[in-house]
Amino acid sequence: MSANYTPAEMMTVAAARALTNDDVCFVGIGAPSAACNLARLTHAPDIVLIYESGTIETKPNILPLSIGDGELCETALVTVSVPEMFRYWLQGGRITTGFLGGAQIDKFANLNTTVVGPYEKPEVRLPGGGGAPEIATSCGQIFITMSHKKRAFVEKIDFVTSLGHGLGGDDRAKHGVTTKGPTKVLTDLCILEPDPKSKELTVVSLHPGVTREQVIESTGWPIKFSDKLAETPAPTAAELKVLRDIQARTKAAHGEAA
Amino acid sequence: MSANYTPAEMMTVAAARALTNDDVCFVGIGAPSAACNLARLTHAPDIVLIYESGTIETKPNILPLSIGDGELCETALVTVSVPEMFRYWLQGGRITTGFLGGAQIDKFANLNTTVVGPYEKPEVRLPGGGGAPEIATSCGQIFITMSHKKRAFVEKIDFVTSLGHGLGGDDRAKHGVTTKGPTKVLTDLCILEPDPKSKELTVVSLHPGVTREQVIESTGWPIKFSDKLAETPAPTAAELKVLRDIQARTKAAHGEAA
Amino acid sequence: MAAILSLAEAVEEHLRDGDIIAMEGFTHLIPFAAGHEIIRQGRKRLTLIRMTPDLIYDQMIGMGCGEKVVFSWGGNPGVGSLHRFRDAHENGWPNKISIEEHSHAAMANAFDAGAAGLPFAAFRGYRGAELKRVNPNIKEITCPFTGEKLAAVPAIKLDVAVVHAQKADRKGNVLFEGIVGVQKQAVLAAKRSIVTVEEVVDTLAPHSPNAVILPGWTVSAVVHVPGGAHPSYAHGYYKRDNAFYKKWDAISRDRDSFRAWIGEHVLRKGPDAFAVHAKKAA
Amino acid sequence: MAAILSLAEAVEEHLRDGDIIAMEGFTHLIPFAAGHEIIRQGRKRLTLIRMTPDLIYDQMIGMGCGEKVVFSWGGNPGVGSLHRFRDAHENGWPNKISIEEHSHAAMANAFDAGAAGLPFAAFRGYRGAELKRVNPNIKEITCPFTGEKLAAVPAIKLDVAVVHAQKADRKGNVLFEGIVGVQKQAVLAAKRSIVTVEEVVDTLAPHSPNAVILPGWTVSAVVHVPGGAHPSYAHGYYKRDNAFYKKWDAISRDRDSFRAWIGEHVLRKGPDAFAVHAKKAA
Repeated sequence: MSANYTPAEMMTVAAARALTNDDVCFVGIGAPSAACNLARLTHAPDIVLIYESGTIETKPNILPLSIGDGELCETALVTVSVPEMFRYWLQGGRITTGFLGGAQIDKFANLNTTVVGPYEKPEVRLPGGGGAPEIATSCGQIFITMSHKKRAFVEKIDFVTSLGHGLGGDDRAKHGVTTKGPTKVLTDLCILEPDPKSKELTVVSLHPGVTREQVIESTGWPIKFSDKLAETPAPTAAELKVLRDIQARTKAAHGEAA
Repeated sequence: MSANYTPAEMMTVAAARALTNDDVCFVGIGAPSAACNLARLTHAPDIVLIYESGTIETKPNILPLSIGDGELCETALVTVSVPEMFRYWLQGGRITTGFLGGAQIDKFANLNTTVVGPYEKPEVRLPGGGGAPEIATSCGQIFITMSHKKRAFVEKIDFVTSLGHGLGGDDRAKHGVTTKGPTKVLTDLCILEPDPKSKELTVVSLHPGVTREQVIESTGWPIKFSDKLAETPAPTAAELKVLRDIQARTKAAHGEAA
Repeated sequence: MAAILSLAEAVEEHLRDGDIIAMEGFTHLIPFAAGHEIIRQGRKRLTLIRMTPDLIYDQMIGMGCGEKVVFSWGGNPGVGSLHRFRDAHENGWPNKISIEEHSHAAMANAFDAGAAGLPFAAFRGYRGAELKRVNPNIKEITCPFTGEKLAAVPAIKLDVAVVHAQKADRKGNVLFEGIVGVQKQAVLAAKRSIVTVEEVVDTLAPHSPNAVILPGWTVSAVVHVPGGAHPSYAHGYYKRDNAFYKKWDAISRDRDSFRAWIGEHVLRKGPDAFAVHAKKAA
Repeated sequence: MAAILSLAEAVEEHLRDGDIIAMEGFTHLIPFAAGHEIIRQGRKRLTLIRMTPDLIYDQMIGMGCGEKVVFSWGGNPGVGSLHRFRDAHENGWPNKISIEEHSHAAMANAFDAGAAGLPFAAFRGYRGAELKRVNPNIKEITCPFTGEKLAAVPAIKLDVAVVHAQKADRKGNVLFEGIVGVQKQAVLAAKRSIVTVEEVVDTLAPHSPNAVILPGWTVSAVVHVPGGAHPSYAHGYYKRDNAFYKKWDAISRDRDSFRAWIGEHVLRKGPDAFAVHAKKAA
């Protein structure tokens, strides 16, 4: 079918819907930023957005290209130093939901943003963990947004940048971590959630027009589907308008200094 | 002789003279505060005064009654949180000279501001250490100002609130402390300095009109005098005027809210 | 989001007998009005944490609210002793209180560690100091890189933090200015928090992007109590009542005169009694 | 008191081959003009510490200034890779560089510990993270009170900190505003420091009593370089040049186009070239 929206838009909308008005979010750049601000501009006006640059309760009118864009500070309630952000706010346990993504994810939602190939002699050197290792363990829960591709959804990731459910089951807790970890993975094809016991990622909802075969084809391990597999409601016109408006404002703004 | 100044004024003036224009001082309430501001208003205009309440480069026009008087913040370059003050500024090793005093001092300039009598069942419960334990070890050097009385200058103090030269000699260094510790004790009778080797406090200068006998009589241990015992120059008219002016302003101000 | 309550409601709802509390403010912004309300509501067996117990804890201890005091400097600044604190500690009147004594550096680090969600704080402290001998909560930790030995104290973890600030907006966002002490750390180290303020305003703006602000969602209750920090002071509002600090020495020296003062100025009064001290500075 | 110098003088006097340096600024206030001066003066074998190496270190590494990079996120924000950083690390061009990789939390804590004069920082981090396996500077420490195991990293101790700020007064007191990152910590963790500023003013006032200010006596040199943070930005002065960050991807992908760009915009230019970017925001 030919939808009036892109798979990336569907992913962003699905992530936005998963957020509530009571959430305090640690937001990353890209899809998470779009999703969090879409939520803020639609059903969750009081959601608290925090960026690792130190900006607390920021309400950007355009999406930041970098984690420290001026827009984030200018629209924040307050801006604290980066040590305070990581010590008092993230480690302090004040964040309900953190967003992560990566170049590789495995069936237990462990993420790799460090290297493809061996660490000492990488095939591809990625930017690295940034805030991810502690976001992954300090936030109440983690949402992961990624484009659903076989080379990203792999049986074994080359480097564990940030802990998901480890080896599955209660392995996460064995690392001394008491937070929930990844509770949702939102892709451009579907929504996955960890199985309550095994913690293996399971497809719980397919986006409109997406087939099981597509998901199987795009996943590097034998992917499981929920018995009560749902279809993700398509983005509403209102959701698309708000998302496209902020993206248009962003495009215009980021060109300006050229 | 009947001087035109009090012994307390002589002590404050002597302490002020010991400070230089390059000093960064951690200032306590009372005589230290008077001495530091007298220095600032006379020969050391650029001296940096820091109070543990977090006020940096403060230039009070009246002497604070408390360590956190508004005057200190209003006249400071900047005011930081108390954790930052103790972590970045005191522990960070940025203070050249710290001031201390106490209810009891021994011949190695260890101080007691905690209890007279046993800690568990005190005869007199004193306020306690406050900043002293870390001021004593973190500042480049320590100046001590105290009224010279036999019950204060004792053979053995009841409680070591803050480390001076410990048991003498190189005992201070044995505690893992690399700073100089007490280099001057300024009293209302004389100026004492630790012997270079034994670190025992030795009278190096008698205030005008003060006799050795008075000092011996006012000290709870057999006090030693330097071979080159000097006489402290009397306060100048200029020094007394500046000191009395700030004290008069202080008196007026502290009555005001009555 | 913080609820905007009356002082009586805030203390009733958030502060219970036996709680571990800190009522902070380093000389500046000491929440006296809240202390009086706690006395009126007769809270008991509190663990009272403050770097400088000051008159606020002297009053609460004298009225039997406390069971333990954790502190680093226990005097009446520039005046002398805290007589009620000493009477309770030395003579058990009106009840015996235990003490846990630290240095300022230790407590400042312990508040910082509490706000940071850490179990302890490490710092270069207590070297050659005898408090190590009498306080079992002072331990040693070794740097895994240099081998240097540092002092360690437990992080301060609170049931309730009570502080006073200049302003809050209607969402309960709170602005502190001037000598900010450890108030922000205390609130962030607490399960619940009560913030009394001089003013409730529509917006905290304009302010520096780096101002000392606590978001409303980190605060349990905001209470409008103009003058609520008297006899301490509120930068930009009113000065410290140094004369009262001096007067307190005589009032508190004697049990009867203390009780009489509390009866007249606390038990038979309410938070409104503080309003007289709230005159905005020019 | 800080000396007010030219950029060439400041770098000549304070920054030497083989120094351990941090040029900080978290997206905001990145001291690019100082980086260009270091390239012009041909400094070598530097240990380059930055949470996000960003274009500033990509340029310096590509010109052979670096020997080691300590970092936590090594990309071109919102764009992609740092090609010069990768070329040096993966192919040894123009010289081999070693890396020490951390998380943001680890580096933020290490800067904080450096400013506090501590030998290490303890934090709840790296749990289940593989960097522990490849970075020997990540160790474990046990809380002496709870037994909880925490991560420990060495404090960051610098020969030189280089940062950019909005304003300094003639005594060299420096004001930072907006996203302040770890700049204050970097300067306080360094033996020497160079601060480039948008403006040198008679007084920093009026400002909040709690503004982010470094006293002149904590700074070695202040240099007036309007626009000196471009293509990053200066809050209140000019915006981030996002378009240049995108253009850098193509410029830096190829060794020759990189060299050509450096020749034209760095080697044959001076600090004044940045002035064009300094237009005060309305």
